[in-house]
Amino acid sequence: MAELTVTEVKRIVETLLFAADEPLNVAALMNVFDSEYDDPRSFRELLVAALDELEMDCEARGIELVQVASGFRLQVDKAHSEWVHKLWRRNPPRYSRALLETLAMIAYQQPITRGEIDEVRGVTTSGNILRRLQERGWVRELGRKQVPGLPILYGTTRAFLDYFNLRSIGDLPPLVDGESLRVKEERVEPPRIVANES
Amino acid sequence: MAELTVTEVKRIVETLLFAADEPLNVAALMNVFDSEYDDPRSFRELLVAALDELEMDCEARGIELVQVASGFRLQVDKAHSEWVHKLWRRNPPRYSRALLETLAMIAYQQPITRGEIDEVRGVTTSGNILRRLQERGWVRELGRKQVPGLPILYGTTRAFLDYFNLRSIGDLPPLVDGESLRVKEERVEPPRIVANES
Amino acid sequence: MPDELANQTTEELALNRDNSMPYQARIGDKSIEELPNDLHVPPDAMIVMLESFEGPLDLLLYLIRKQNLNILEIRLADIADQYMQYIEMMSTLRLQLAGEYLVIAATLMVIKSRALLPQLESDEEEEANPEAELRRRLQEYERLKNASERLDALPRVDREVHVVHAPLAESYAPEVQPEIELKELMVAFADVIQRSKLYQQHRITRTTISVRERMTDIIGKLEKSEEQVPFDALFDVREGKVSLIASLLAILELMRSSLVRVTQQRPFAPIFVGLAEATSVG
Repeated sequence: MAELTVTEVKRIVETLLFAADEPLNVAALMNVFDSEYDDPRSFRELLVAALDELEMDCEARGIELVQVASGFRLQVDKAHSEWVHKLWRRNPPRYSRALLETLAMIAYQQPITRGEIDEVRGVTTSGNILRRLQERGWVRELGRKQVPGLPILYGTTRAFLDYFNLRSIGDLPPLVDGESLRVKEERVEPPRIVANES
Repeated sequence: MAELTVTEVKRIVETLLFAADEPLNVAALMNVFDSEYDDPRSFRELLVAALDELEMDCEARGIELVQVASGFRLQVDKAHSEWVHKLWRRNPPRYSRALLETLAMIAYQQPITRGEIDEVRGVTTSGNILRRLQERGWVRELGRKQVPGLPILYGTTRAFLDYFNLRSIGDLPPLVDGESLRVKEERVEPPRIVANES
Repeated sequence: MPDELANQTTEELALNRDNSMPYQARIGDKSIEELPNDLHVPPDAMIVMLESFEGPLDLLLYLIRKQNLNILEIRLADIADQYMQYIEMMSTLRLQLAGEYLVIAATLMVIKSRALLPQLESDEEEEANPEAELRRRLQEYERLKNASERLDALPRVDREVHVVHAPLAESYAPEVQPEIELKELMVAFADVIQRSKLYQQHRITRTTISVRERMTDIIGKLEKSEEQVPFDALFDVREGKVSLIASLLAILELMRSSLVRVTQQRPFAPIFVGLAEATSVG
């Protein structure tokens, strides 16, 4: 196979970090390249060299490569954050699609585990998103599901209902089929328990 | 006040584009800098020069500066998208044929009424589809056609163009033959639109 | 063609027509051209196939393409019978048949009867020509179909286009929190559900929500009280029968998942409900 150079790896890593909603650790990055190397150890060295170069490149720009608990992340540096604040004063920030989807899953399907959310969303939901939702006071841990691994069950809070002006979760607009949202209807049918084996 | 150089403006603009959750146009960017200049015209030139430089800088990286309907945005370039896919094995959203046909009809023939859509599709378009397109922010009501029944006229939005990576309706892929979806042009006079700003 | 089909059952008929459908039969890497007549096609599969048509024009277009002809070449009278066979199949399978299918059927019958009377062609200039009109509609629909396929093929956000993003460092992040609207939440949920093939329609219903909500409520109540809660305190008779059933089902479901424990000292004694040991919440 064609060997990737440090510069090529650096560029790819940069786009990965920009496109991911989440910090990426070395293992996650290695996974992306797994068809590109025979020897993991030497590729790992290449990757680390690429990250070093990327860090130096960033110094000339308004961004910085930092390492947080869950991996590497590119972020706007301090000097330039002031400018972003100016922008946000006029165009307020918005939540990512991933966060909205996670919140929607919890609201509609609670109590729900992270694994169940992932199964429907088709991607791994980051712990960061769940933490942000908890910090915002919209989501809380309800307990643990009695299945192997004892995963945490999540649900929404009173503050969530207050924010959206709802009296109860039952006031959420129901979704009648996969395609469309129907206006709230008053149909009363005996409730049916849905098996929620995972 | 201290004058900003093109390079400084370029760096700031880059971080603004990174942090913003939507495309930014020149006006929005000018707003961020409004305390920095006395002469809007010359600053605008500086800004455009900075955008040009940024575009060139990107060529050496895996990202590109593109202009879509509502402004500029930075996105992963085509060559590097493959890598992002490897990272992100998510199922992209898929849309039903009925929804795509309705959307195509509106995009190519706007302003258009539901009756006109149905006529070409040969079936009644469900209200769910039109509502879903509106909820998604791709379609909006433009007004009412001045014919009996005053049917609603639909058109596409900037968000639609942004999503499909287009700058304007003129960038839609050309039709296989003819300029219109309608084979026999029956419209004698241009449709009159009643203003109904949303 | 119509005569040779006349004696076949609708199922056999469908099999014969099935070869160029998107649902091809394959054994290994060999696609099956000829199907044995006695092979049973499950009605479900047939329904999926028939429902894949977007409408009568789509069905007609499919019939025309199957003959490797284009809209301008084909004699619509020739495919009228095939069209009618499909309509019959749909009603045999009790598919809901949109009125539009019947309108086109009637038009095709008119076209066919005119084709049987060639001497009337001199009139065609004056009266409306239903064949020309239908041909025009088919052309329009074909254009639309092409246009929507091209639209679908455009690179788009979340699929080919990845917008780059970099957050601010947490320490510089502003106190201002993003605002969202309930509508955005609904759209996000609709998207997620649509994307997921794992979920069946019936799993997403209003009633499902109410039982799940009840489960959350009950856990909340149990958390608030230090001790176990009397079983009947978890019910509010003013809520009506349906809600009471929902509460009961919620408790049963919580028991099943071992999230709550229900205890009774002796027969007919009060029943108490408490959180299970492992569910202590931090």
